This record gives sequence, C-alpha cells and structure tokens, in this order.
Amino acid sequence: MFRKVLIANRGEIAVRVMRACREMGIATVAVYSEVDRKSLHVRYADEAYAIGPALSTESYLRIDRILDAVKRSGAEAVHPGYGFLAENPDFARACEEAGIVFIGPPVEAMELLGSKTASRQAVIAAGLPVVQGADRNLETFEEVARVAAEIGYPVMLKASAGGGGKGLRLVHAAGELESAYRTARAEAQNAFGDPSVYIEKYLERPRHVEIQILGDQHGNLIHLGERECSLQRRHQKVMEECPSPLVDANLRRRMGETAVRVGKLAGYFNAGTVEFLVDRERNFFFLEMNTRLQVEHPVTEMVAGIDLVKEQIRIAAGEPLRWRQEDVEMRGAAIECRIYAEDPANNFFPCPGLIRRLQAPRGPGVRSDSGVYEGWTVPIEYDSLLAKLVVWGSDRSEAIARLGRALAEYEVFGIQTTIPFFRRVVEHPQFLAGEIDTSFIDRALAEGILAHDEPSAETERVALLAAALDAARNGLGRPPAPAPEITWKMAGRDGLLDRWPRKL
Amino acid sequence: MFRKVLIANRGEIAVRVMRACREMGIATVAVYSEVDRKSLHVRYADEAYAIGPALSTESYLRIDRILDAVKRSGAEAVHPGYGFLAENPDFARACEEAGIVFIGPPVEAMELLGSKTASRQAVIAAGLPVVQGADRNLETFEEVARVAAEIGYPVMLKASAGGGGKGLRLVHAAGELESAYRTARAEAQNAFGDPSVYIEKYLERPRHVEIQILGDQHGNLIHLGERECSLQRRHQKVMEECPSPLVDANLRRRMGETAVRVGKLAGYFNAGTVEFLVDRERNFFFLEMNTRLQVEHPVTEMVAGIDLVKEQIRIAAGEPLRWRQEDVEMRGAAIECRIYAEDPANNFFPCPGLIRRLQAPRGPGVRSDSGVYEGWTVPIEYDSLLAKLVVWGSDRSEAIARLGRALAEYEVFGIQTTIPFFRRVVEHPQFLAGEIDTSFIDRALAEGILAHDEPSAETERVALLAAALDAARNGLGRPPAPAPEITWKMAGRDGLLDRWPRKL
Amino acid sequence: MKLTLTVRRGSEIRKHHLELTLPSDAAATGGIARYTLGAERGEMDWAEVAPGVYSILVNGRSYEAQVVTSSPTGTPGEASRVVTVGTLDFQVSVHDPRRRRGAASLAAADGPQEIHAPMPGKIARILVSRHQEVVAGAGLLVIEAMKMQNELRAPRAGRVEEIYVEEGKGVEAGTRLVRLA
Amino acid sequence: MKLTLTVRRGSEIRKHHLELTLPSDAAATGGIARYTLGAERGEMDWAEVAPGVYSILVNGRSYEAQVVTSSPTGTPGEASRVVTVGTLDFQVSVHDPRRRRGAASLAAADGPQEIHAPMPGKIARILVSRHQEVVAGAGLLVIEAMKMQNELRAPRAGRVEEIYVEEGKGVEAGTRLVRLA
Repeated sequence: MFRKVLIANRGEIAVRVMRACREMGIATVAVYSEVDRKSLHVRYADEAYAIGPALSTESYLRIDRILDAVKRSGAEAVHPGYGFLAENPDFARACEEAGIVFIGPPVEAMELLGSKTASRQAVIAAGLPVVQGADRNLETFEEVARVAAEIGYPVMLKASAGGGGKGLRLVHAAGELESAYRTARAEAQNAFGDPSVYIEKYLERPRHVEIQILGDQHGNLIHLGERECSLQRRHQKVMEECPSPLVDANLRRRMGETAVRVGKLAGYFNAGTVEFLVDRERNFFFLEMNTRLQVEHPVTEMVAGIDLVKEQIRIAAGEPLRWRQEDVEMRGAAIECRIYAEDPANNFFPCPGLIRRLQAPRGPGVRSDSGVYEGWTVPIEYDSLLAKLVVWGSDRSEAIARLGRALAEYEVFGIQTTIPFFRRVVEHPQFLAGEIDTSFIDRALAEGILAHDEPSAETERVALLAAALDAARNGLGRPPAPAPEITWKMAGRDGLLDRWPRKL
Repeated sequence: MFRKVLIANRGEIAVRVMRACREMGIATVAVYSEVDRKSLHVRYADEAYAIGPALSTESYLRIDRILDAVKRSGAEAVHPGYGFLAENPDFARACEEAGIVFIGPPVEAMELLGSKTASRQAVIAAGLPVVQGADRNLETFEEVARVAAEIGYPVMLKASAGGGGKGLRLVHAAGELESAYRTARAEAQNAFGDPSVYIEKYLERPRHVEIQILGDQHGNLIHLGERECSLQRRHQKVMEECPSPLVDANLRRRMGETAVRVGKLAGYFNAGTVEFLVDRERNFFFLEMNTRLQVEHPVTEMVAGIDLVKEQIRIAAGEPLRWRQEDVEMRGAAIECRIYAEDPANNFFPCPGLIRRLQAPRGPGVRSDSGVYEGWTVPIEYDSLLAKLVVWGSDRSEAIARLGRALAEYEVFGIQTTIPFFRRVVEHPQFLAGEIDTSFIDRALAEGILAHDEPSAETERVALLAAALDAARNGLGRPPAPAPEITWKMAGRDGLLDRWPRKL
Repeated sequence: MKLTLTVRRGSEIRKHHLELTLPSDAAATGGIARYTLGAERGEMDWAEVAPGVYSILVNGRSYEAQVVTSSPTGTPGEASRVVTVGTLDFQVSVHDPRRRRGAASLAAADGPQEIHAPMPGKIARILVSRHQEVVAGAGLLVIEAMKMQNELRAPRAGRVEEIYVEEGKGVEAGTRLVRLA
Repeated sequence: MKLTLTVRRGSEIRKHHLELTLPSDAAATGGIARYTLGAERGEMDWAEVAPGVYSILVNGRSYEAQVVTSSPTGTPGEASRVVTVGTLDFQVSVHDPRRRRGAASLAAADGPQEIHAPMPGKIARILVSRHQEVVAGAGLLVIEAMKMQNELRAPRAGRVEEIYVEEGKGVEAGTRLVRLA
C-alpha cells in the first residue's frame, strides 16, 4: 500500500479523500492556490504545497506544478478527486511517466470514454442501447438538419467537448434549428475552445439514472447499483438518491450488466459511472461515462456499505476487488443535497463571503462531507459547492423525513446557501411520490416552490420581540455587525439578477 | 400516532429522542431545571417548561412537576430517556393514571426486573443461567459468610438497590469479608438509602455482553444482537461496540434466545437490554435487565439499520413490530465513545465550564449524538456525558481506523474531555486484537496508557513557533483569554486529586 | 421602552407598536421580559445562546431567533434588522417613536438611486454608458464570481447618471456601481 | 524579536532562544515569518484560522496549533501559554531576555503556596484546620461537582496558614482555597 498520497484538488472532495487516506494510515499531501492557504484541505493534510495563483489554469490545472509537489513531498500516488484534472488523460499519462500512480482508470479508457462521440460509437458497436442521434460530430448545418429530420423533433444539440449544460440547445421544430445551431456552436467555442456539436433525440421528461461500477486491475468488474440524479437545476445535479424510486430489481440488474459491459469494452478499472437516460416506459439509453469519482458517490457508499475512495486506492495499489457481484448487498435509502453558496431566493446568485456561523446537523443517519469551516471566507474564484449533506434511512420515506430534520438543523449564517431551497423540495408532493424527471426542479421553481410562506402571527410576534430585544440591548441604530450580504439578499429578490456560466 | 411527546430528560438523550420525534412529525416538549435554560434540549424542542431548581430531586425527578408540564403542553406520551425516572415504576404508573402513555415497558415488568434479586429468582426459576450467588438479600454477616464459603472465593458484594459501581466490593478471601461487608453496606445506605447487599461469584476477567431486545404489545419479541460493553472504567461503561469480537453466530443465537426468554417471562414489551457476563470459556450468565433505552443504543442502530427510538414510540402507540427475527440483518461493526467532561490526564476529574470551541468530526461513517454546543457552559450539577461519538465500518478494523480518524478531528477547547484517552485506547494492541474484559481499562490506565508521548523535535519546534507568534502578535505578558481550566490541568497532573461518587 | 417596528416580508409591510420591559441588569444574557404588542400583553423568557442568537420562550413555545443588523440598499444610514425565526426571514426596522424617524424608509426610492454590488467579484462587462436611458430590467453590468457571470439589471426605468467602476476591476459587496436618475 | 522560551511537558523543562521576524503589518492574519531557533534558521508560513488557532506550514509539513494563555497555579501574574499541536500539549513561557524575567517561574515554589480551586463546584468538606501540619498528598478539602466528590490533596508537606473558604459555599475555578507554608 502507498505510504503517501497527494490529492490534486481542493474543497470537500480533497478533505473526503484525505479522510480515507488517514483511515488507511496513508500520509496526505495537499496542494493549494494562493487564495486557498486557509482552506480546510490545507489544514487537514499532513503536508501542503503552494502551486500558484487563484486562477485554476495557473494552479489546480497546472500538471507541471502538481508533479513538482509530488516530487517535493515524495508522494507515491495522486488522487485527482473530481473536476480539475480528474478526467484529463494527459495528466494520467504524465503521472505514469513520472513513475507515480494515478488513482483512476487506465489512460486508454479515459481517452476512449472522454469523447462523447467516440464512446457512443463504441457502445453502439457493442449493441448496447444509446439515445438515438448522430454518432459523430456534425460539420455542417446541412448534416445537422438531415440527422434531425431522420430522428425526428424534438432534438437536443450538444457540444462534443461539453459538460455542465454548456453548449446545449433544445430544438422543438425545424424552424428553430438554424439559430440554435449557431448559438450552440458559439457557446461551445467560447466554453471549450471547440465548436463541434452533435445531435440527439430529446426524450420527454427523461430520468437521469447512473450506475456505479468498480473494477480491479485483474479483470474483475462489478456494479454497485444505481443513483437517481434527475433532480437538476439547469442541467446541473443538485440532489441525488440511491436507490432510484423508479428502478426495480430487474431493471437494476439489466442496467448494471449494461454498465459493466461498457466498462469491459473500454478495459476499465477503478471507480467509474455509466450515465443513462430512462424514458417513461423504463427504456434506458447510454448517455456517457464519467471516468472518475462522482460528487454524489456517498449515497452509494451508505447504501452499499462500501467506502468507494478506499476501494479506489486499493485498486490503484494493485489489490484485487474484495467483493463479487453477489456479495454486494444494498440496504435502505440515501439522499444527498449539494449545499452551494448560492442564494435560492435570488435566482441562485453565487454568494461567496465570510461564514460567520456554521452548525451542521448531527444525530442518527446524517453524514456531512464539508470543505468549509466557521470563520472561513468562501473565495470567489472556485465553484460554489461548500458541503454535501447525505442522509440514510431504512427506506426512502425515512430518508426523506430525516433529510427534512437535518435541513432544519443546518445553520449557516453570513452567506446564503441552497439549504432553504432543499427544505422546500423535501416537502414537495411530487418529490415525495418519487415522480421526478430532469426538468422537475426547473418546473417547480417556475411554479413558485420558493414563494414566501405566510408566517403565523406567533412567528411574526417572535421576530418582532427578537428585533426589539436586540435593539434594546445593542442600541437602535448602530449595527453591531454590518452584513452586506443581507443587503443583496433583500435588495435583489425582485429578479433583477441573472447568471450564466463563465466563458473560459 | 402521537401528535406531541414530552421528553422527561436532558442532555444528549433528550435531543436524540427529539430528533426521532421530529422525523416522525411529532411535536416535542422539553422540561428543564433552572440551570438548563440554555441547554440544547430546550433550544431543540417545540415547547419547553421549567420544572424547578438545579437539584434533580427538585426537578428531573419530580413526577408531579413533569406531569404538570404534560398537562400544560397537552402531550399524549412521555419518553423518559435513560437515568432519572426511566426505570421508576411509580412514574410509569403515574403516567398511566394520568391517562398518558409512558414510552417504555409495562409497569409490572419494570417492577419485577428492577429488583436485582427478584429478577435473579425469576430467571433461575426459568432454568436460565445466572452468575452463581445468593438469590436474595443477605440480612446478616453470618449468612454472607456462609454463601461466600458455598460458592467459593473470590466473590463480589453488591448493593441490591445499586448501580453505577456504588456499594460494590470484590473480596478475594474469607479474611477480607467482614470489613468489605461493612463498607459495602455503609456505601449502599449512603448512596441508595438501603443497606441491603447480596453476593455473587466473581468471574475472572469477565466480559460484559448485553443483548438488545424489542417487543410490541401484541406478543412479538425479537433481539437485535449483542453489544460488547467490557470497556469500563471503575465499573462504568466508557466504550461499546457491536458486534462483540468475542461472540460468534452460534453464541449470538443462544444469548439472543435467552434474552428473549427473559423478556417473555416478565411480559416485556418496548426496548430493553439483557446484560450478561461471559467467562473465558464463553459461558454466559444473566446479570440484570435494563428496562429502558441504553446510552449505547446507537451501535446497535448502526449495525441493524433500525432506529430504536422510533421503534419505541411506534410500540408505545400500539403498532405491531415491523421485523420478525429472521428479517434482522446485522451489517458491519460500530463503536461508541462516551465523551465525558472529565480530564483523563488528571484522574478523570470532572471538568464543567465554558466550551470555547467545538468541532465534532464529520465525513463517512461518523455519527455524533450531542447535547452541547459551542458557547454553552457545562453545568456542575449533572453527570458529565457531553456527547457520544459513534462510528460504523464494514468490519471491526475499519470501524477502529475510522474511530481513530474521527477522534483526531474532534476539537473541544475550554474544558477537558475523555477524547485524548480514547485516542490512546484505539491504538492499544490488546484492544485492536479484541482481547478486552471489564478490567482492561483500569489495567491499561495503571500500566500508563496515558503516559506522555515524547514529542518529536519537529512538533516541539512548532509549539515554540506558535507560542512566539502568539506572543509577538498579542504581547508577551497580557493573556488575551485567561483560561483557568488550564491551571487545573497543568497543576493537577501530579495525582493530587481523587474523586468518588457523590453521596446522595 | 416604547418602540415602533416595521416588518417586511416579501412585498408586504406591516407596522407595530411594542413596549418592552427588560430587567435592569444590562449585562444579563437572559431573563424574563414583559411586553405589550398592540392590545396584547405577555411575557417572554429570553436567553442569548450565541452572539445575536436568542432562544425565546413565549407561552411555553420554544423559538430560536437570529438577529443580523444591516443597512438595506438605497437607504444607507438607516439601520434595519433581519430576523430569522426557524426557517423564516423577516426584515424589521426598529424606531423610537419620539424621534419620529419614518417607517417610510422601507418604501421604494423615487429619486436617484445607487446600485451597489450585491457580492464580491470582478466587473466582467459594463453594458451601459453614461447618460444612457434604460428600461426596467435592462442589463447594467456583469460581475464575475464563482465560475459564473452574473448580470445586474436595472430595478426601474431611468437614466444612467454615473458609472463608478471599470471593466476588469474587483469590487467588494456593497461597492457603488451605478447611479440611476 | 528575540525571545527566550521555556517549554514544559510532564516533568521535563527545556529552554530555547528564538528570534522571530514577522512582516510589519500587525493586523495581518497570516504570512511568512523567518526564525532562528538555536543554530537553525527557517521559515514558517502561518495563518490564523480561528482566534488563537494557527495553521503552520514548515518545510511543507502542515500543523495546527492552538494557543491558550493562562497563569499557572502558584505563580499568578506570570503569563504562560499552553500550546496544543495536533494531540500534544506543551506549556510554554515566553520571555523577553532583555527584561530578565526568569525561567525560574516554572520551577516548583519553595515558599508559601496558594492552592486554587481547579474547577467550579461546592466545598463539600474541609479536611484540615488552620495551623495544621500536613504531609504531601494529605487531603485538604473536597469539592463537589458533576455528581462526584473530588478531593484536593496537598502538593507538598507544610503547614496550613490560611483557609479562604467555608463548607457549603460555591467556588469558581481559580478561587483561592488554602495557603500552605
């Protein structure tokens, strides 16, 4: 087993990987950018090395600087987390050439599966179901129009190099196609430096269900069931659960076997995720494969009772898998909420700043994976995921009740987070019934899920009493602690803000 | 189901019960003594009523005042937690007479099992194994001497009304008996107002293993496996695990069946625990039954995947048990540490005071049940259990590694706690090997488990640098935050303190 | 102590008169306070459990209220409190009725209005120029933060009187950005 | 800044000379500091992550140190620091060598010694009387707290010169209890 591992990431996932290492007796090495000197992952690690300024392209994406930190620390392996370099075959290859272990899949599998069109072709060739559409990039508008006509509207235009909802356009009819084609290409060029697009049949209210796979370097490959990831806001996952309320044992087995076949045809090992769309008739279609640990891996861990990060490390160290498919026993249900520094009352505007008070929920069945602490200032430079709240229950309804309890306990003051939003979701009748699809959240928001509750007279009385009490003790006018973020919250509620992904 | 439940307790267990209620949609009512106005259970509850001064006999033990709070709040049931009135049949009967539900066993079972000698007699009559000894109180020294000679030395003298190690005397030979008899009676009189003692065979290095049982009001009674509770300091449990490293499937089945028989012969329902001593040949002997929720119930919950408090409430509401014996599936291993406000470096001297900083561990497999918060002052009036740290792992060795990791993350400043002590226990080779018995902790302490580590030169350098840095920033002599508790910690290390249970 | 309180939730504004009698010990972090709220008299049992966080018992019910003081945009100098009770937020202004400071402070501003940065970030783009007429909802400028670009829009129609920032510059939360007349 | 540091762990006492060069910005909550410790020169990268809690990087290694200031029993007025690095505690006294305050402050007191209450509680019993001679380890008094009675014993042989408390009275941590000559 490795004696020392470098974690080429930041935030909650860096801390989560370090926890696994510490439990395995492995020393941990953090890397950090200038603005991350006080970040939790630096404090948590046994060693820490600066790798450049705040801008990711000058620090967390700099392969040379990370390998330099590997050399200085004497680490024997690198865990990439998710995001940044996690799916970059050049990084995996550079590690290999430097004689250190990349904790992840083989380079060739990353390359094959990293291209949406190449992986699609391979999956089609193996006779596995994919969403109907083009199996290569479409170079001209004429090609796009022809394929769209073939598969029939509505269709989805997608950036080949894409991800995170960028360069995505839904087209309902032929008349909309040309303008959608132009904007999708422009967005793809801006976001990824590559204007290539391809086209897929658009499924009505599809569900996003993914299968966790795990394989060793000795040819063993198993799956650990599915995760339901249909709860997305603007194509980005916000809440995930295991098992899916849609999937029964038979469907689970068939999807699992398909996922394992996808892994095998790429010569895959380590942890990976095969994403599917599932239509209303429970047909499932290969979407893409993520060749890394997912943000939402904890829900699988809690239900399967298997620590995926430790398994990743063991697999990378050459150990054989410790479970056969028939040994895997799923128990109960788990749900994850992604706690973002965003203001749900204000169109999910990002909300960096000082965390003045932080109290994470505790008690039975509650797991908190966090990269932040009270007194820390959330920087503006990175994405806004602060922490993940994950709960387990003996069934879905206990998990939901527990999630509601935990969300009620969760206190973050100083910045706005998505916690109040999740409090509404867990009360939504359709969510409770498991009737969710990828547009559920956007629909629920449009329908006013976040509308103000009318407070009871009692609650308002308490607010008045507290305000008066505070004024009597601290003075009427002089603020004891000015809080500009409140300004923004109160001022901006009227929908005067809009946001979109940063052009790189 | 009940709409409102009053929790007749304080501290971590009150909060834990309220969490279960909240997940079930049941409103919660707290009761509190004068010094507990700011306690977490008061903040957590939906309603809260003052029931008197700090002294327990004037508040938490006052049946009349608690029933008055029940009446004022309109609660339909009372959960007693553990301690205080939890095993008091008068309280259960008073609830019944007031027309409210006592969440616990029937009064008759409490009465039968509450007397150590009566329960012993019943168990013997049923042909179940008990520790060899007197089956009734011994009124004269002559009787004691005769029974001791019969069963053979060493023997244990025990207070009939006892608990918590009070009135307990180990006697190795006949010559020691008379003085031990006198002091045991005196202690029993002081502690419980009742000098009665009885006598038991003393098992050499016994293990304390207990079985969790759960039964409904319809005659169904099952067990949920065992807990290993051999890690005790001066006869008080400090660390518990599930499963026991000693118990195999066959022994578990036999002990479980015996426990269910004990419950049945008392007409038991709700949650209860049957305690056994297990000798070195794996013979087990009935010790006593606790007719309530145990402090250490979370380890069973995590391994069985069953929320015991919710089941208690469902059973009290008349619902049938939702598991048959064969449905219970134990998975992995769980360990609990009792975090007491005591200074292990100072003979476990109690350590009330202001919690200036509190950071509980997080991440996978970690559960924190706590009754305290940062900024709260631990009062001197009640017992010193602050919180319970419970971890789960796929097997015992993962659970131990995780516990070590979690203990390293745990930060409590301002008061001393047993956390540093547990950090040593989880590294002890005998503990790692599962070779534990009820005197393991006292032996390990006597052998210097808490002796100072010699710090590395590097660590000492960091301490010097931090002190110099702090002095340079805040001034050499003027303390920025005086901390009297440190005084005590540093001054008292030389063993100049001793402590014993308060005489009631 | 007699106070006038104005509470805002969403678009609704309500005004209350409240008399509060605290124990004389100013350093106390808890106790019993009597109050008269409109026609209702009552008692609250309060305790400060963390800075600005109050545990409040009224008629046996247990509440937790967090109080944060701030100056709402557009009315600098006028302190206001945001009170969170459980999961609900209230914006409350507390006035001494003898000083006659108005409840009008919460009403919308009609005159020139300063737009402040709602968050720290970088000015990615300025979408208007000085003296330009804008309609309500028109984009004014774009602030970049946390991998997202965030467009700030005009709260009402008007003329851009002043632009205080430049593209590429960093701003703090609360920095003046634009003056709208 | 030149400093003399005395560090105590258990019964062992060590003395060090340390020169520390901090950046001039006194309000900074982090930065690079150069140091000379005996013959060794080095750099530390420090950051205050919470009041009194420092993240310290030395040669790439990441440490966390909590610093608490206190006055050890028997030497009131002489400030000392308890530094916790990871799970280890160090008692460190920091002196300015120009002022010549002694490292002797940590040595055992030979003269009269005041015994302070190590914890808040109630005086359950006083086991000695004024002018009584006691041996080292003799019980002096019993403090009751947290359902336990806690006996305080004499750190050395001596004569009880003064008893400052009465049975049944509450005491705070640090309250003077007994003077031993």
